Amino acid sequence: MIQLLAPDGTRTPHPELDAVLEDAGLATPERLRGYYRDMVMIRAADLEATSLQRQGQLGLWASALGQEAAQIGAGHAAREQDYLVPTYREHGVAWARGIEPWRLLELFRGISHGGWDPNALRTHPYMIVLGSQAPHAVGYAMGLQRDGVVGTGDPGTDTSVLALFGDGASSEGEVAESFTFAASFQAPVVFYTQNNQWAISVPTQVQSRVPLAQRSRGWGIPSVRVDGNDVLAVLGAVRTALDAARAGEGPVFIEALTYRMAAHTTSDDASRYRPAAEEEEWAAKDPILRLRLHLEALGEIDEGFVTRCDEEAHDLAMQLHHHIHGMEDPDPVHMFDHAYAEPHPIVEADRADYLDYIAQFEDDEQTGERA
Amino acid sequence: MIQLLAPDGTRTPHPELDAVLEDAGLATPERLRGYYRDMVMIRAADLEATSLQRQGQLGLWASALGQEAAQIGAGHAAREQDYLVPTYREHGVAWARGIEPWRLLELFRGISHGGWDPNALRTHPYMIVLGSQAPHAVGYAMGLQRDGVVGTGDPGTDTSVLALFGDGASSEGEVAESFTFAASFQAPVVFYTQNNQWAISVPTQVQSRVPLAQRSRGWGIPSVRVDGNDVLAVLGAVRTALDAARAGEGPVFIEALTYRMAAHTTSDDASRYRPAAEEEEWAAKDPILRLRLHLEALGEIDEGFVTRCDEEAHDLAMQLHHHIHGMEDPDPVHMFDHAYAEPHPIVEADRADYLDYIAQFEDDEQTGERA
Amino acid sequence: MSSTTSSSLPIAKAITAALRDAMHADDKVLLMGEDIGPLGGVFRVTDGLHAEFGSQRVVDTPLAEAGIVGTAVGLSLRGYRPVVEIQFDGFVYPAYNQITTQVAKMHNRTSGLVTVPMVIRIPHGGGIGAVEHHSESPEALFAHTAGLRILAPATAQDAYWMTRQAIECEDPVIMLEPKRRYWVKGDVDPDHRPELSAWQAAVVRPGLDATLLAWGPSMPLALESAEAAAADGIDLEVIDARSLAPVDYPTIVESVRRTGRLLIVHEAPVLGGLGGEIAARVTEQCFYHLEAPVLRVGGYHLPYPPARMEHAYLPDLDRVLDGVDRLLEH
Amino acid sequence: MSSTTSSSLPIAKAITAALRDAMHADDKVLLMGEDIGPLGGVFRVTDGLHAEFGSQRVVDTPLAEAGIVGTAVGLSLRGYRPVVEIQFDGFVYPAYNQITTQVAKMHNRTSGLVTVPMVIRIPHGGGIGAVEHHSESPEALFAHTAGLRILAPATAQDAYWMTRQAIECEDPVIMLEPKRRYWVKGDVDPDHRPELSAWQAAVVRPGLDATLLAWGPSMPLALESAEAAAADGIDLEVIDARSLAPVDYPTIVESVRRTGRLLIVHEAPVLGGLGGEIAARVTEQCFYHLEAPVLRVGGYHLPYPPARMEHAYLPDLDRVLDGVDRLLEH
Ligand SMILES: Cc1ncc(C[n+]2csc(CCOP(=O)(O)OP(=O)(O)O)c2C)c(N)n1
Ligand SMILES: Cc1ncc(C[n+]2csc(CCOP(=O)(O)OP(=O)(O)O)c2C)c(N)n1
Ligand SMILES: [Mg+2]
Ligand SMILES: [Mg+2]
Repeated sequence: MIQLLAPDGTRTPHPELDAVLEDAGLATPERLRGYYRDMVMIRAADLEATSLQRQGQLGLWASALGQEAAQIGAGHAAREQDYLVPTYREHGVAWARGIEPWRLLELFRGISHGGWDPNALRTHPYMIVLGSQAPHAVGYAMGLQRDGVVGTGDPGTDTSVLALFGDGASSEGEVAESFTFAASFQAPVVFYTQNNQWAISVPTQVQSRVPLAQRSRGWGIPSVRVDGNDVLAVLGAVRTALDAARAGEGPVFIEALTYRMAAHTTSDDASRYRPAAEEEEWAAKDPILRLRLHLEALGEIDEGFVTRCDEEAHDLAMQLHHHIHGMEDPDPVHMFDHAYAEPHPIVEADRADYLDYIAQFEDDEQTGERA
Repeated sequence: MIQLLAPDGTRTPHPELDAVLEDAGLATPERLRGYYRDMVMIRAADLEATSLQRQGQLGLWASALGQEAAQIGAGHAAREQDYLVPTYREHGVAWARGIEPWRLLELFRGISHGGWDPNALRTHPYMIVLGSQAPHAVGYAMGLQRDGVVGTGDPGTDTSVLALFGDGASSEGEVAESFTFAASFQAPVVFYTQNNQWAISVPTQVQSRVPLAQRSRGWGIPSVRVDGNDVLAVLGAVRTALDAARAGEGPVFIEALTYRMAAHTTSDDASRYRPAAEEEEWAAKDPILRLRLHLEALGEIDEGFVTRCDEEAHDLAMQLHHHIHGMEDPDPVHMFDHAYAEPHPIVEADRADYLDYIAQFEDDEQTGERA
Repeated sequence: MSSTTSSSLPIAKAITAALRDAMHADDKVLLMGEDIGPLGGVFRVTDGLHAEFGSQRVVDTPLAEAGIVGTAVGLSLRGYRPVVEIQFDGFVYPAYNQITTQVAKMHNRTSGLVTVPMVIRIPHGGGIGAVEHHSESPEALFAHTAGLRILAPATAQDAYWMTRQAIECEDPVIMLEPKRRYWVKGDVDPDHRPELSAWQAAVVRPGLDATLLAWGPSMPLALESAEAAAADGIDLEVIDARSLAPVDYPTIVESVRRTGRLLIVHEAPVLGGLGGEIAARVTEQCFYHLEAPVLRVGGYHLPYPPARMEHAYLPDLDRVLDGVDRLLEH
Repeated sequence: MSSTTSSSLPIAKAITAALRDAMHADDKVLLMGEDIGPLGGVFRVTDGLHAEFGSQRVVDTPLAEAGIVGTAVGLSLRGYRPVVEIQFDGFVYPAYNQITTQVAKMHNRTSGLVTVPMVIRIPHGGGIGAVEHHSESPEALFAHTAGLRILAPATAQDAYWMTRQAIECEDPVIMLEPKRRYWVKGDVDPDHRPELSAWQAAVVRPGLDATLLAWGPSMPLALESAEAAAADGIDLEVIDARSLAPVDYPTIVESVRRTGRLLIVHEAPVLGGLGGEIAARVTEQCFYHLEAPVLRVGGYHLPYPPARMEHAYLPDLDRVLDGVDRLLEH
């Protein structure tokens, strides 16, 4: 397992990844402070979302607590032109892509099935049918090959795709088929699993008795295992892999070992299936604490910065709170808007029926009767 | 690649497999002659089936020409109590299981969707949706575990499953999911691919850029690659794997390298996609010739035996010919018999409608009019 | 229901009891699915069964629906009676090939030599404020395929007994469980097998003016609508279809011949939904008795909408009564 | 059809021509599937296109249907217009999850920000003496899902133009190609876009006594039946549905209001088939014009039978005329 930062913040040199990080300017003290801030921000947003769910403002929330390094690292490893294909728990990745947290909450609140423009933000919508996004990622990468934006040598041109899925989702046949297509066409795609040890109540061992990273070797796709709570290891490994993909060297698979600190979602009760001791063990490997210890050892962080981050995070949480409390429910008539891109007579007829039906109540309100 | 018999019949020692073959009494001269006879018989049946198709007696035929060693070897490697799960081109396997060739032809003639009793013959029906049989094999193996017939140490009790699929089918997600289940539950199942180089017109390289045998390593499932035109290598490898599975050591994957000498089916035209030179190259590796050369080198075969085999094969072909020419079309009313195991009012109503409808013609025949 | 052994149970717990009793009655019955072990399933339907029967009979599987259903086929060939849980309706499609080409066809393919007695349990329907793919009603996507049976219980007693009968059936059965009503209680009498078989429809409220047909999660709405209509002087007969494949046409036809009118209510989109087939068949069999076309109230031709719009998508009291009005206007 | 550029082509070749012309017109169009490259597909529909356009635009894929459809989604997000070939109807189910939860829903999921313009070509229907899974008619299994469109051409001209229009459409389109008629010739005029859009039904034979609705591979049977009925003095109006999702109800309803009778013919099993939905809708819209219930002639509620029984399963002239008789008896 690749680790650049030990849980106590100690920095282990890693010649290959250190060079990558340095070249890319991804590990300057300023950048490190930025990752710290990012992680603090999304953790606060995440906790606020859980509390919004408890207040009835969200139908559900899938917390990414504990996975901040795995997500912020991966998100920042990508270049702007890359296309990212997340699952439904990728709040840190979304943050790194510049997607405001309230956009994520639209889905969990139940006002839309997806909250942002995938093309503008170069980030696929959150996907809920596990594994189904993996072939999309590969297909997109096949498109990049056809567009001639792979292996040109120009870093502003060469483009790749980051396909994310969980340890549980890795068992879906569609993920395996994605490996097949990616390998066959040497598509510029990096598969990235956050092995957070659990698929709801099922431990990763049920999905694989060997390290999950080994899975892609069956297709000759090289793979690495990184400490997913180590933002530098993630950054280095993902950037290396994406660069290789961009250069036309084909797909890579990365397994990031991390931990889902919260329950699966706000509907879940993790105490039914996992021991508190395990949670404590992983709490000691907290990704945010680790980076802070490292920055402290470097002398690159001070109380003022930490406090400022906490304040900003608090502000973000408040902003989120107000934003969500102020969100109006959409007029249901909009459900008819986008089933099809071109006009569709049945949908139009259904919309007309709906409007007629609604109009009855407006009439009733005037006459005071049921239609 | 494991090879015990070179194309010219030379025997290479292989301490491990030789011991397995010897222990099992699978490589006695008598047995070797038996395999030779089997291969000659099924090749004759196969050629006859092609000619029956040309005569309009079969709708289609999928020839297994060239794959005789891969199939006879695998079929005989299994013990009687094992359950075999074929695809649709497993005529040698079926033969080794004691399934008469005309039972196979029922499907290709179009009088039934499957020709034998899977339970009595411990052989799954031929399966056409590629890969779909693989999870059945794993589930059956999970049943064996629950029945307590795995790892008891009693060779008459311990049971395993042989799951067959082609190089093309190996890309189906359901095959990958089967690996996942088999690995997770350490089910007593051996996955066996006849890599006959082609999936219709698509070469194996499109399914995998690395040796296909490597595929299962992604799950930590051990694998071997054998010369599929070498009946001894196949026998030894499959028997070893099945024995390990029976002993409770979990799944194994075997890739047998062989060649589909004929076109994909009688509907296919292989000249559209593959060079004649390739066909010639593989003709030189013919599995039947190879075993004969080996037997000759051993001095364990004489002209008389060869002639007798050819005569028996000719008789079999004739028998097949007569059997098929004598086959009557089933009364279509039987199509209503087995859609459900328990009574079903819609099927009964449909059957009644059909019979009423048919009865009109019988009446018409009497009265001479259209209903 | 007057038995001394009957007790009041939520629908989810009635199914738990049915699974437990079936597992005690036949040691070939086993359960498979995602999170059905220690967690007891996301709806807790298998709660306690892993502790009671162990990992060999309550199997937490890898996360792969085709694998779950496909291995269940293999287990059934080996003499087991697997009861598979699909976590939500919207996640059944990765197993669609196995269900459509294998589960449904194995018995026919082998000319009856092999049976595939298995049950596929699917919590179905909407109205729970969920995210995408958690609120679907896919019955029509299975009812068209010969070889499958589909049951949709609406009460705790039916949930118990239909589950028992599904497990006993030699054919594969899809159980559509009324997700939104899992915690609604009802009397269950596990000691007395009801006379009405799982494959029959039930007239749950006799009436004269029109027939209202529904099933599963829509049944309470159907009954509520009948009460509301009664207040307006309209006497609706309410039928619970119970079995969706096969549908019990004799019971429905008998009712419609009497009332001359039929309204079908289901959550699935009307277009291509099961209501269309029922309407077509009933019209064929009741043509001269019908005073109005068979009408349907159901989902629009849209993907199931986000939670905060679902109230407008799902049939509700007003939409059903509107349908009744339109039916009676004829 | 009188154009000087029109020529007589088999349906398969008309589709080849449409694919070629579409690929010349728009370099974002590409083809994907099993064996569609050097072999030209098992039905030779892509014959010559690999040689003409190369491996980047005519892609022989690995053997995995979900992968094919799923990567096509990704390509379409990148601005391509993939035309996917599924080798036979019975092999579309491994891709069912992608089609139902992804292809159909991506546009809606993203509130219209993303389009998924792709075509899924499926040779469909029976009557070719094939083995299991090669003769199915799965239209109802897709028509229920909002977000999809389905076209079913019956003639070479329609095959050409409907393929062109499917490729141009911003929505995903499933093309059901009449497998059994691939080698039947007809005039194709690739230079003059017909006035009738792909989404409209066509009255292909006017008549007075009853309407006969069919599509795709059943069209020749429908026309033949009308001729035979004419010999018995029965004047049938024949409609080719052409688009199965959406169905062009105005054209059908207009006809049925005139004739008062409708017979629907399709190869899929009647139970749960598309005919049920059409019957229900037409009955709703034509109730007071109908002199008989809408009747359907189609497959029985069975898995498609072995080849030597299929003649008894498939609708044929006698079964259609029997249906017409029953319709007129009312
Ligand atoms: C095809 C499919 N099956 C089942 C589910 C239900 N489900 C949602 S999340 C989940 C567990 C996913 O685990 P993993 O992939 O490890 O991701 P994590 O939740 O740990 O981030 C399950 C079973 C689903 N969304 N899609
Ligand atoms: C799911 C599925 N997709 C497509 C097909 C059509 N098909 C039949 S055989 C075949 C090629 C199979 O190749 P392989 O698995 O290597 O077996 P082989 O024919 O070489 O024995 C294809 C594509 C099918 N039967 N099932
Ligand atoms: Mg996980
Ligand atoms: Mg092959």
